[in-house]
Amino acid sequence: MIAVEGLRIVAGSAVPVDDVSFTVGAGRVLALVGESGSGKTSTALALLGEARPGTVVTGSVVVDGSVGYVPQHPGSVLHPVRRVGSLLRETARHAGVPRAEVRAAVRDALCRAQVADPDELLGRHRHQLSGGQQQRVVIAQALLGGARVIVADEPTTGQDTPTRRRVAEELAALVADGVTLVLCTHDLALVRALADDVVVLRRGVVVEGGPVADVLGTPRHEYTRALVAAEPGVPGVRGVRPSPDVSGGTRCAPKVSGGPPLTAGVPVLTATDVTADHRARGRSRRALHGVSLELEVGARVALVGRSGSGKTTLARVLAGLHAPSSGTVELRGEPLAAHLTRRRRDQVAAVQYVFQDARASFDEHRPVLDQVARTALLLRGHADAGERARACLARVGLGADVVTRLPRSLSGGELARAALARALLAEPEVLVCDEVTAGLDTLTRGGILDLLAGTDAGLLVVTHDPAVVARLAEDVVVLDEGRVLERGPVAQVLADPREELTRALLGSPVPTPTR
Amino acid sequence: MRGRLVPGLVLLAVPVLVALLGPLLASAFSARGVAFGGTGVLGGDFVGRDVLGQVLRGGASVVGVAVLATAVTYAVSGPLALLAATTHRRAVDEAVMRPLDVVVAMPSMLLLLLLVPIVPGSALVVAGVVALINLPDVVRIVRATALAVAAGTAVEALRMQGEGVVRVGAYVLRSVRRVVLTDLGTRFTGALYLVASAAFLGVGLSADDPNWAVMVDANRDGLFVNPAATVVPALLIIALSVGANLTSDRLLGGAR
Amino acid sequence: MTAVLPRSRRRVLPLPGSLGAYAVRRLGLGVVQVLVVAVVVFLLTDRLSGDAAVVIAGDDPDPVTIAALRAELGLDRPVWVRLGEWLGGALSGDLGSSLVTGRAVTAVIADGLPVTLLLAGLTLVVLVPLSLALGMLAARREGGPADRVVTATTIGLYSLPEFALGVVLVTVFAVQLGWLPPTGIGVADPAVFVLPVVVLLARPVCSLSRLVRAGMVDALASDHVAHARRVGFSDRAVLWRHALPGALTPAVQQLARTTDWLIGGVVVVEAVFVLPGLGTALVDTITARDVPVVAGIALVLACGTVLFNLAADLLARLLNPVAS
Amino acid sequence: ACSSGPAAPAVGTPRPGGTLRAAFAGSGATETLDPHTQNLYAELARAKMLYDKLAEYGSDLSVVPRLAERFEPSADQTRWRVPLRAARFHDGRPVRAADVLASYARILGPTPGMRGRSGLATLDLPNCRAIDDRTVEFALKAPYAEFPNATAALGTAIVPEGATDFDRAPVGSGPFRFESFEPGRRFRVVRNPEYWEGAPLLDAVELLVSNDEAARVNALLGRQVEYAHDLSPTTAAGYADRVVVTRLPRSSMQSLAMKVDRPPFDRPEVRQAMYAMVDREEMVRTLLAGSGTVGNDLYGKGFRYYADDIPQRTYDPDRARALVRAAGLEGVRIPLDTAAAGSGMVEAASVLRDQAARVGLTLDVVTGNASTYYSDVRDEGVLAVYRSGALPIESHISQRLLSTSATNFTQWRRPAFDALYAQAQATGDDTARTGLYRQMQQQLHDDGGFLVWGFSDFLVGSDPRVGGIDPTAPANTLDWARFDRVWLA
Ligand SMILES: Nc1ncnc2c1ncn2[C@@H]1O[C@H](COP(=O)(O)OP(=O)(O)OP(=O)(O)O)[C@@H](O)[C@H]1O
Ligand SMILES: Nc1ncnc2c1ncn2[C@@H]1O[C@H](COP(=O)(O)OP(=O)(O)OP(=O)(O)O)[C@@H](O)[C@H]1O
Ligand SMILES: [Mg+2]
Ligand SMILES: [Mg+2]
Ligand code: NI
Repeated sequence: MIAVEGLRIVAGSAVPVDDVSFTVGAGRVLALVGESGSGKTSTALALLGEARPGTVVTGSVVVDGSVGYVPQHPGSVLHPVRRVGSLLRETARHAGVPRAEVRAAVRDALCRAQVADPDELLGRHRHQLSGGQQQRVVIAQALLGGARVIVADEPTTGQDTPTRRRVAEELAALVADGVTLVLCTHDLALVRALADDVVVLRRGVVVEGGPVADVLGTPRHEYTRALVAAEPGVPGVRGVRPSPDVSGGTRCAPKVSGGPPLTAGVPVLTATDVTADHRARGRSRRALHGVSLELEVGARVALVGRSGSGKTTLARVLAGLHAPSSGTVELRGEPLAAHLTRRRRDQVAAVQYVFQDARASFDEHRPVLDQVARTALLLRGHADAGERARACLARVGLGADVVTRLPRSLSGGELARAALARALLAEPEVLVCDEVTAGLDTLTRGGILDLLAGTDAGLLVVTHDPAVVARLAEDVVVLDEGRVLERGPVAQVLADPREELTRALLGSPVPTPTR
Repeated sequence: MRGRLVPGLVLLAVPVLVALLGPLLASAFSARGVAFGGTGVLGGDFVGRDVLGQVLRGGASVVGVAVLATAVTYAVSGPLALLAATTHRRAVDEAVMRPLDVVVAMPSMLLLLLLVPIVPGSALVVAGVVALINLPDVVRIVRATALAVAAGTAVEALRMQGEGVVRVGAYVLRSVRRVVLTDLGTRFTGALYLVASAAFLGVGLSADDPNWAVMVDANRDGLFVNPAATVVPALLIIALSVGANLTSDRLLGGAR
Repeated sequence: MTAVLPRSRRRVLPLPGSLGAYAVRRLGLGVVQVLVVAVVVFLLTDRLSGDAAVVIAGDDPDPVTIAALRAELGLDRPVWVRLGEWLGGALSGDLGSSLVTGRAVTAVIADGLPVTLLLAGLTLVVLVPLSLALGMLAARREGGPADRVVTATTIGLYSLPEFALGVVLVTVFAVQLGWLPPTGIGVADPAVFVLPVVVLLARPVCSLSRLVRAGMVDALASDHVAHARRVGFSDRAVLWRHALPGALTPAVQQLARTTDWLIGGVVVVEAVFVLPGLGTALVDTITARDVPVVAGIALVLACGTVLFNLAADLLARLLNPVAS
Repeated sequence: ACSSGPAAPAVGTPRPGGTLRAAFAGSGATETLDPHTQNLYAELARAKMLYDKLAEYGSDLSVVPRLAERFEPSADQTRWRVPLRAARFHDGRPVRAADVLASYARILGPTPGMRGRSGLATLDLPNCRAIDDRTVEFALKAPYAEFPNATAALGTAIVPEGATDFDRAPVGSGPFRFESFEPGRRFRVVRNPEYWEGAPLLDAVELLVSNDEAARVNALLGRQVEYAHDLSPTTAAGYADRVVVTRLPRSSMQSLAMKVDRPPFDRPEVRQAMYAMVDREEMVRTLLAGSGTVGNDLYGKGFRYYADDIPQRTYDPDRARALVRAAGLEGVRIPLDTAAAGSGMVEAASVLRDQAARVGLTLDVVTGNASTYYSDVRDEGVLAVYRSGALPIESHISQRLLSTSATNFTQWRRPAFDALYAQAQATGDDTARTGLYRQMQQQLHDDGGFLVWGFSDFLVGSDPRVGGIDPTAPANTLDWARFDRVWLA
């Protein structure tokens, strides 16, 4: 059982969490919801008895029993040197699993965390896992740990729809076993499916709380109503907050002047027959098998696929971060060097990539604004780079008070948006976004999608979120085990998916209620 | 935090002040007496010179050689290591590392014994050889430590922004600063050590030169007749290196 | 017509980038390294002032005698001729013989090697656990009393060169207390090695433990260690199994240099404690300008260094999977 | 000067038995047992145990016949008849005239590195002959009144005819028999009961090698050895209460070698300035810590023929300063070569530089390479720190001061001086010869290139149980390192 009373977190002059109180009974599920930066992660950390550096926590937090934690950014908590298997086995042994059963227990936990090929993954290092795989390994670790209380921060962000559903089922099974669960999420469908109670946070303050059915069913507070209304699948309703202005003001990515005329139907970026390999344990594994892709001027293409299907790999090949084993990438008919450092500056600017792990993509020692502004200066030579950066960051919803801080004091969603702004400032012709909206609440996500829709850049959006596909993309490419499974206009694919997998991936985003 | 800085700083300040101001005062202490005898406060050294005078004169060269050698080592090897760690061209990495492998395989004592006598008695040559000896070690340590950072997402993001070698290098360096600074501290100590060892092996600075490290060697025969002649310079050297290392530790500790 | 290799043939070599391939490549390189070292040493020793003939003549440097000696020893021939001859011999396993005594270089090496190996081996056996322990002790509480004591002691010991430390230890433990033999003169007592090993340790323990500490402090502040704590692993487990593996890279690089420090230390320690090993032989033969012996010893030392470096590099790759 | 300190030997009367362990400095792996190529004190001590020479130097460097019964010159000093003592080699063969001639032939033969060659060079070998098994007759190329000196010189040991294996199975006629040898480490010999001068007292002697002086002392203190050769005055002072220190007087000459054929030392007044500038008392006090005496710019104080009636030079800074000024040497930098080729050489340079500075002379100390130092300064440079072990005055002159000398460190080449030397060697009469040596020394004292500021003692440390160490014999002489006379109480 968990009891939080008057929790207040002070960070200098800011108060990320103010007077938060709630209780969670044993074996019950509490969901913390709220927009990006509302204080979910801060509260979750307080439950673990931790504080971000530079913050002071007051109030009382009582938690019965050991706490398992699934952090929002799973990449950094996995050991950089030890293999996944060794880590999980140690966790199992620590949880008291008898020696002889450790292997089986680890396998079982990975299966429950929806890892398809546990044996393959056990021998990998953390950097050899895809984003979703890292997350599932961390979940498996939490499952193995045998804690009676689990705090899960966005446990399903990086997962494809079927996986997300099954992870939710596993969590439900845990709760059925009497585990207490605190869930920080922006995924209201997950909340409905899993949670007993919900606490709605806004700017660190509880705006509303109570049983799920009451709060989400008949939201009393305007903010909650907006959150619910912005939920995908419920078209027509926008957030109460004015969504970022797409038409006027400083545009992050104005038309590239002086370039060739931008006419639709002209391919900007072409990838031909790209194969790519990863090395693990001295052996080579093929991640992409001859993928071809053509992106036209201003086109908006969604790239979907199961976790681990090679989406990030493809995106990185296009961006010049991973050298393909064969195949070519061309920009307006001109071949691009396999590696970024050998591309010309204008080519780098033309093809920009937003990293899947936003936190890892920032230099932890410099303020976010300074880092973001460098793009405008270096790639576009704007003398007023600072101003432009400020404006662009404001358009993704990040105020000056936030962006002048160091990355570690920004929330996950805030950093994701800053990373997007950083890429937009390059005024790219092609923008490759790797799960930029994965960590965002419904409200913020709406704004960001509008912003993306308004740019002139060709977009290749890697996503697990059918709503994003529906809302943003014109075409969709489905990747499976490194091969293109299906492609076509969104409407057509959505209406009549040829493959079972496509149906599963782009099907109902809402997990079937399990309890 | 402030208070914790004090012991290190005091340890550091004593030898540094003696080294800097000593030469100005030294002329007052140049009487010559019997070997390891004499009338000075600290007695005489192995040729009967006033130990106090020698101590006052002998700091500048020790500190100078050690600082110079360490500075040269890092000025050359830091950029090389960062280049090797951050480059995406294997050829560049190899071009940096393989020649160094030859120096690495060369026993450093042998380098000292063979290279220093080329210009006997020159502090600059000693500093140069000490730097050369340390060079491959530093490159290897910094490169190895930096590799993990250089392969990270943050560096990719910097490249994606069009950042060049300098900024990428600066970021990587900053991420590995603790290891680098720690290594720098021990290299500095190591430079002191090598100067003294060279004296012991009969190469490098002449036993006659005022230099704390050399004094330790030259006067050790008189350890029982006039302990001050060996112990005082040895203590100053210890204070210098312990002080430097404690201070750098503390500064790093405060920075996080 | 193009012949197609049978499938199996293509797989004979380990994949580029695999540990095995790396080791093979490095070994090949090692042979080159060792030869280059031998050549450089040969040339450098040769260009030191004077030559074996002058040294043999000593304080009676009669030019006629010296000239005769030179002719007899073949020193009147150009250096590259002698180098070529020596290299040719070395490649076929014959390291030549001493200019001064005519003894086979291999015999000189065989005389000195056991003592040196024993010293180095004993030191290594103590070194690694000791520096790990000290480094971790210091890192547990950065800036705490243990940290400061460990730092001050290791640095202090390292600031004292081996000969000074040796003098102090001998005076206290051998001459005053009489617990241990002061020198290795004419004795075969294993106790002779105690003090030399202690002296030899001072330097590497300092650099190693400091680097272990630096790596550990960073690792202990990292997310994955924080997470290991959350999982509830014991302090020991967190320290040894979670913080340490990621913290070792710089220390392993430094460990790779141990052979080198040991050679340096051994030269001095052997002199102070009168242990007739390779270090002493090296100094003596350099003094005597006995070029073939110096080059031969350098060859042996370089082999040791190269092998040890290789081992450390392999370990480093295991510890740094991202980079490999 | 003999033993000092409270640890006086309590050794009683000579007593046979026991093994003496002695620590010497050596040269490690490059050491050899060949008695004809030796250089180091350790090697000399080893040779002395295994071999005999025809003669040795006494404590005043006069010749003491050994295997030779006596030396009988012809009137013109060109033929020397030498009857041999009845002695046997360790393998039982007698020492014969043929062995002597074979040994000298080997020394004068083509093998390089023979130490005795320069002394024996006057031998007219083809005309030397064995009169009978026990008598040799030497023929010389020129008159050489001091020929016996050559038979006592370094590297003139008598080995059996045909001997080749010196390192593994050396056979001599000396007081000890070979047992084992590891270069740079250990050398062991056992008593030769049939030694012609009577069997040694000790059962065995082990000679151990350590180049580090501190280690030798420590070994002595730690009872790892009973005899430690060549200690520094400082150590001797520091441990006076725990070990017995024997001072072997005047074992080495401490000097400066000025090259008289080149500026600035080609001008006699500059040499005069140098003579006056050096404060010899201070040098002896600070550098030798009292273990030595001042010199009078002449070699061989206390040795036979030494001209001790020439007045002692004194310290006169004013005169020196005036001379320096007059010579216009103020502000001129003169390089002073030195190297750690012998103990105290670097230190001497340091003190001399300071003393020179007091009279306005600037000496730049250049520390060179120890192992090649003497060859480096033989013909190069102008001023060098120079140190020499004990030799007869005649040898010093013939090797270093004649126009024909191969190692003329001062470039002193004076026909008049050469003539005096030749005359002395042709003179059979001792008094007349003494007079000639007096004249030569007067010339050297007046404006020679050697500035001999002192003579240092050699210090030997020993365990209080060791008896029989002769305190009057300079290093290199007969009674130095004479282990056949030593006993363990
Ligand atoms: N050290 C700090 N100084 C100032 N503000 C801070 C600091 N640390 C965190 N914050 C702010 O506190 C707020 C709450 O952060 P938190 O990570 O809890 O948000 P979150 O609800 O988890 O958001 P997300 O959904 O984006 O992950 C953010 O706006 C963040 O910028
Ligand atoms: N460095 C690497 N070494 C070995 N295997 C790797 C490496 N990086 C990725 N992989 C593997 O390659 C496959 C494709 O990975 P990729 O990151 O492209 O997946 P993804 O489609 O982006 O997945 P997610 O949706 O989980 O991010 C995965 O199976 C992954 O485990
Ligand atoms: Mg969060
Ligand atoms: Mg991915
Ligand atoms: Ni790359």
